[in-house]
Amino acid sequence: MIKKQTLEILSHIQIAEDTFEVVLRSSLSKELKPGQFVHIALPGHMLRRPVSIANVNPEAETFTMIFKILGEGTRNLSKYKHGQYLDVILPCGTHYPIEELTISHALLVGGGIGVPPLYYLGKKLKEKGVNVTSVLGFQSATHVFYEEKFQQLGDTFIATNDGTYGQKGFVTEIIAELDMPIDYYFSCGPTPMLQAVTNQLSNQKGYISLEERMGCGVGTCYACVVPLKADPEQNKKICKDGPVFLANEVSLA
Amino acid sequence: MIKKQTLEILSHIQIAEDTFEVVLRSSLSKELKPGQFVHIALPGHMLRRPVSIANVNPEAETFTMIFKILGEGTRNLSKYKHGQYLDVILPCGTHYPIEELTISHALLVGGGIGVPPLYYLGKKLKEKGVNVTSVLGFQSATHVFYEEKFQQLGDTFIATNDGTYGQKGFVTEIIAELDMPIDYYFSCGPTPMLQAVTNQLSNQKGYISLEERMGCGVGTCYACVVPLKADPEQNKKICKDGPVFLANEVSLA
Amino acid sequence: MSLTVNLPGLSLKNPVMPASGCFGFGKEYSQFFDLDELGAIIVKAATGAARYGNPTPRVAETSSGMLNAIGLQNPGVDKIITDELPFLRQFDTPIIANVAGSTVEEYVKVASKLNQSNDIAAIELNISCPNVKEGGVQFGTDSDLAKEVTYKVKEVSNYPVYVKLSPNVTNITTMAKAVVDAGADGLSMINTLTGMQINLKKRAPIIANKTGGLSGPAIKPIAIRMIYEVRQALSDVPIIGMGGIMTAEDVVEFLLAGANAVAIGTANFQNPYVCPEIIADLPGTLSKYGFESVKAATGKGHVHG
Amino acid sequence: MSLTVNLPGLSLKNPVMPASGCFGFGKEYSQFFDLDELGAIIVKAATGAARYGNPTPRVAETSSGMLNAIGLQNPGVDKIITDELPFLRQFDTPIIANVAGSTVEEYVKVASKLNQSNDIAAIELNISCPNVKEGGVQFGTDSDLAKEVTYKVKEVSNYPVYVKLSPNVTNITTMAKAVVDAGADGLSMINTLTGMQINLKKRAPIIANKTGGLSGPAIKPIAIRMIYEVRQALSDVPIIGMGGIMTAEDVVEFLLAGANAVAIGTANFQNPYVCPEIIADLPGTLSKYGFESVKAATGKGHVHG
Ligand SMILES: Cc1cc2nc3c(=O)[nH]c(=O)nc-3n(C[C@H](O)[C@H](O)[C@H](O)COP(=O)(O)OP(=O)(O)OC[C@H]3O[C@@H](n4cnc5c(N)ncnc54)[C@H](O)[C@@H]3O)c2cc1C
Ligand SMILES: Cc1cc2nc3c(=O)[nH]c(=O)nc-3n(C[C@H](O)[C@H](O)[C@H](O)COP(=O)(O)OP(=O)(O)OC[C@H]3O[C@@H](n4cnc5c(N)ncnc54)[C@H](O)[C@@H]3O)c2cc1C
Ligand SMILES: Cc1cc2nc3c(=O)[nH]c(=O)nc-3n(C[C@H](O)[C@H](O)[C@H](O)COP(=O)(O)O)c2cc1C
Ligand SMILES: Cc1cc2nc3c(=O)[nH]c(=O)nc-3n(C[C@H](O)[C@H](O)[C@H](O)COP(=O)(O)O)c2cc1C
Ligand code: FES
Ligand code: FES
Repeated sequence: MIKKQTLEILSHIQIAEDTFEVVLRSSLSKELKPGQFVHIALPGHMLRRPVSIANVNPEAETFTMIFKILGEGTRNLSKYKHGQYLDVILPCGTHYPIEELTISHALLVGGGIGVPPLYYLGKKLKEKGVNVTSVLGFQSATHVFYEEKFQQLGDTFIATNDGTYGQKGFVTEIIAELDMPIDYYFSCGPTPMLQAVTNQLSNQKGYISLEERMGCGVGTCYACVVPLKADPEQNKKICKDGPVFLANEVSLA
Repeated sequence: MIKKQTLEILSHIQIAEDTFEVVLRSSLSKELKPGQFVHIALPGHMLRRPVSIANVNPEAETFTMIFKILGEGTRNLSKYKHGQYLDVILPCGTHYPIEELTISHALLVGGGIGVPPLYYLGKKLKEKGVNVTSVLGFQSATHVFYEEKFQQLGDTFIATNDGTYGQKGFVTEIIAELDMPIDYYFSCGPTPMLQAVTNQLSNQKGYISLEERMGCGVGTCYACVVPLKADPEQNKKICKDGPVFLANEVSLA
Repeated sequence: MSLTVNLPGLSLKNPVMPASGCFGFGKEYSQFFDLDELGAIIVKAATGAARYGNPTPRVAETSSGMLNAIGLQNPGVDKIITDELPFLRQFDTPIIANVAGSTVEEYVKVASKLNQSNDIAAIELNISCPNVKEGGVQFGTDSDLAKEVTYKVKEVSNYPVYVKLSPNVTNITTMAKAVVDAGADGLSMINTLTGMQINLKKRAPIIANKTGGLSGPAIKPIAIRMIYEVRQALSDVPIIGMGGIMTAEDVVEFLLAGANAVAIGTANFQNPYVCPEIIADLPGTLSKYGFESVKAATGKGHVHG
Repeated sequence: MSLTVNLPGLSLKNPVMPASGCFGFGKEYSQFFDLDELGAIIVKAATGAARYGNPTPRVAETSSGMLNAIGLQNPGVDKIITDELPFLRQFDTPIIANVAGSTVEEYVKVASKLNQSNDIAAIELNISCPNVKEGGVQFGTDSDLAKEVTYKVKEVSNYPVYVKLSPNVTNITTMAKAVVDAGADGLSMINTLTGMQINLKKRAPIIANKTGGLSGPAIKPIAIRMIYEVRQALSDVPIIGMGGIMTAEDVVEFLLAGANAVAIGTANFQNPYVCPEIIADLPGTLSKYGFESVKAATGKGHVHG
């Protein structure tokens, strides 16, 4: 059940350059699924900001999100402190349908602020007994976060654009070198990365998670559509039919 | 010298219903004169808010202002706490020219948020050896403030609209009962009160202080004009030529 | 305290309705609250055939507002009648269908089809959608075209027709008079103002369509001015007012300017509960300002001379 | 990093100037900073005789904006020439005189008198002031009148004439073309949008004049759109852009839309140092977005197709 709640910030810490991890308490936490997002109102801003769910602690009724400062809204969000409250609509959108899939080995491919939702996904996959390999791309060393946490889920490879950490270059170069069978891949990140990854892995089954500027975030305004590959005259709403799509379902052109 | 400064709030306390007293530290404090105002920027508001100077402590380099919640801007201002900062233009406008006047007995007539500037004026008059009588009007008992402080300056009479404190009715009724010679009166308050007082005391010399919606607050935009009594086709700027005017100089119609 | 309003075709329990395009066909927001609470619902625009809309990005945020260029995406009037409107039958709330098109013929076709539906109470004739290349806004900025399309739609419609005016005109009163002359039962105003925002990094307009419609509190002073002017010129025409409403105080301001009822658009995106919250606040707000009913406030902000 | 801009009559050290009506004749803000820092100064409107303006209240605050109806208060062109402009001689900053009037004759009279002054560098022809009852805005919304007044003022003026356009029109490009056809050396855009705010307690418009001009960040998307449209239609006309500028990033957005220089109005009221602060930020902001000069950014936000 989707709701608007006023949520207490239990922790708000910087974990990398311009990157913050926020823990919020919500009675809906246990309903949150990997791939879903929350839609956050900020004072002085007309529109809400969508941010993915990066982790959930169902017992504590809390969830985690991780965001990077991009513009005024996320800068505003970075100034909050624990003990303050946020106005949040949740849960929004579809999730990675891992309950329905038979997987023995999953590849997670994340870029920048596309990394956070994959952590919660990886955790859920590991709980199911799936082998998880993660390939994560960041701008540079100072932007890397959650490496150890991903390592606890399985093999983890890092690429940075400038080579200041891990392998220099793109996630696709690391994927090209991986030598293992995977059943499914799950990818989230900037559109150019998703294009490269879906092209590279076009023979694999996979799910991707998309971003688009949103109005309502709940499916009424048609702001956030993505054309279908099969018929580019048709489209789906990222906020309601997504953000998770089958890799070959939508057109990233 | 007029400046824009970022001033620390040293104290911010509620002193009556919807009424707050704020002490700010400014290097310009010692230049502030009774009747002048400061012009305060508030986040989320396009225009600044003018507030009178209610007291000055030149040694401590601080000054005091007192304001009442009227709309969104003053509500916003009421939520500040000590230790926070305000963006203030100061000093603005003219002052009561008491250096130039020979006075033995002064009458102060204030109404509501017109009371604060009269306190600093009264203090300065008393320093000069002037006898001060104050007549202050408030909505009701819960709105009364600074009575004791005025009493330290001289005889002080309070009227409330609803009679819950002091004399029921208007300041003019108290003034009518006063039986003493005065040289000058000084009045600040809502326009209807100023009209009544200037009519009642039309044979006395006096100064009044006016309010008007302002744009710039420094004299460039012509938002805050008041017509002259002598020639209503001519006007003066309240923010720069005022807020203090000779009682018979401007038209309050 | 009476909140009821009676307008042609519309017996409203209160004057508050979501604006077209900002509430879809009601399904999503029905997860948040009971749509019975609403005065009415203005649903998303219907065109003759399905429309897939403009490329993305379709929205951008501005100071106290937003730009949108959705491009009239909708499944087409037939599917709206068969697949969308029936869901709304369960609510005791009148439905206003928003009609759009690129040609007079398309407007007439959509209106005739809706005329067969029993699920609506009135038509809002959207002659002012600025986000479609072929036609759309010309109808809203040329008084002869506006007159013509209003007249032709009235001919095929038994439902009352509220014509939705564009604010992108030199003289709003001329437009209002033109459509009222042509038989409009009421006016709906205002639609969005055409605006643009440029992405400094990409050196291009943010909205793929380049321009978009500006809505939200930024435009409220323009909406209030236009409603006031039209109310001065046409003392009796029913007006559904909109443009930047966020609070019950805003609603009262629209009533004082001359609106009989109001619609709420952009605010729904910020707060899905905004309509029921405003409806709950309205009686207290009206009495705070000395009004005993919604009707008593309408037009009371006018001063003469 | 070069901030210089050369426009007819104006050799600007940087593209930033205070907008007419928001900086008086410079005296007050010269207490805050050295006016030498400014690219130019557009002074308050001059009319033939002194004007006392509208009754108060003359301003109101809106979401991300303000309304004003000053009513062209000014001491008249003669006194402006003798009493106000000489103060500005001490600064190495070109002065643009803003010319207003109720009749073509008044415009021509004011412009002829200013033509005798050596203290100005250009004229801004204000055909768009919405706050005076008798005339003023009609010139800005009727392309024939706009053409006529531009032509007649050009006839008596040796100084370049920048015509200041009103945004309260259906088609801004038509107006721009009309005045350029009539000889305008440049355009200044946009003036304020006509708006209104109603005082709920008093049940009347807050502004005594009822309507006022809306300025500030609320209108920026409309300004950007109009400048973009005019730049598309007239690739060479000099444009001084304005409407809601608060930051150096806003300035770059105006440049990308097609402005050659910019003016800053309402923001001065919030921050008297806004012009010098923006000028100081501009080189860093331009290079952040990959531009080596102001000129390099002008018009670069246009995408074709
Ligand atoms: C489903 C979804 C999940 C997301 N998850 C995360 C996450 O976990 N962590 C994270 O850091 N970021 C995430 N993002 C991106 C995040 O929403 C944007 O970075 C943020 O909205 C930018 O806001 P701003 O005010 O800082 O930027 P501005 O550019 O000032 O924002 C202006 C407007 O554009 C919108 N906008 C700008 N960039 C984006 C974008 N990339 N995606 C969507 N809207 C945008 C803003 O929401 C706002 O409406 C997600 C986006 C989507 C759609
Ligand atoms: C010279 C001067 C000195 C003042 N001194 C004091 C003081 O010492 N204490 C105090 O409580 N108040 C004082 N005021 C009044 C104070 O400025 C207003 O109460 C305040 O601006 C209201 O802002 P708001 O946002 O709460 O109200 P809103 O009504 O929401 O404000 C909307 C707009 O109208 C303006 N406005 C509304 N009422 C007034 C008013 N009465 N005067 C001027 N502008 C107004 C606001 O500044 C703002 O621009 C003074 C006003 C002036 C002109
Ligand atoms: C995303 C969005 C989509 C809209 N779609 C339509 C539409 O389909 N038909 C229509 O007549 N108006 C449409 N509008 C305009 C609104 O109905 C309304 O007139 C306008 O937004 C002003 O109100 P507001 O400021 O409360 O949003 C749309 C507005 C927005 C923001
Ligand atoms: C208080 C005020 C007075 C103005 N007076 C004039 C004027 O005399 N002549 C003129 O051409 N424009 C005048 N304007 C319009 C501004 O010059 C400018 O075009 C408009 O405000 C948009 O810019 P902004 O949003 O930066 O304020 C005035 C604006 C304001 C706010
Ligand atoms: S953001 Fe409104 S439909 Fe997706
Ligand atoms: S407020 Fe601008 S002149 Fe007084």
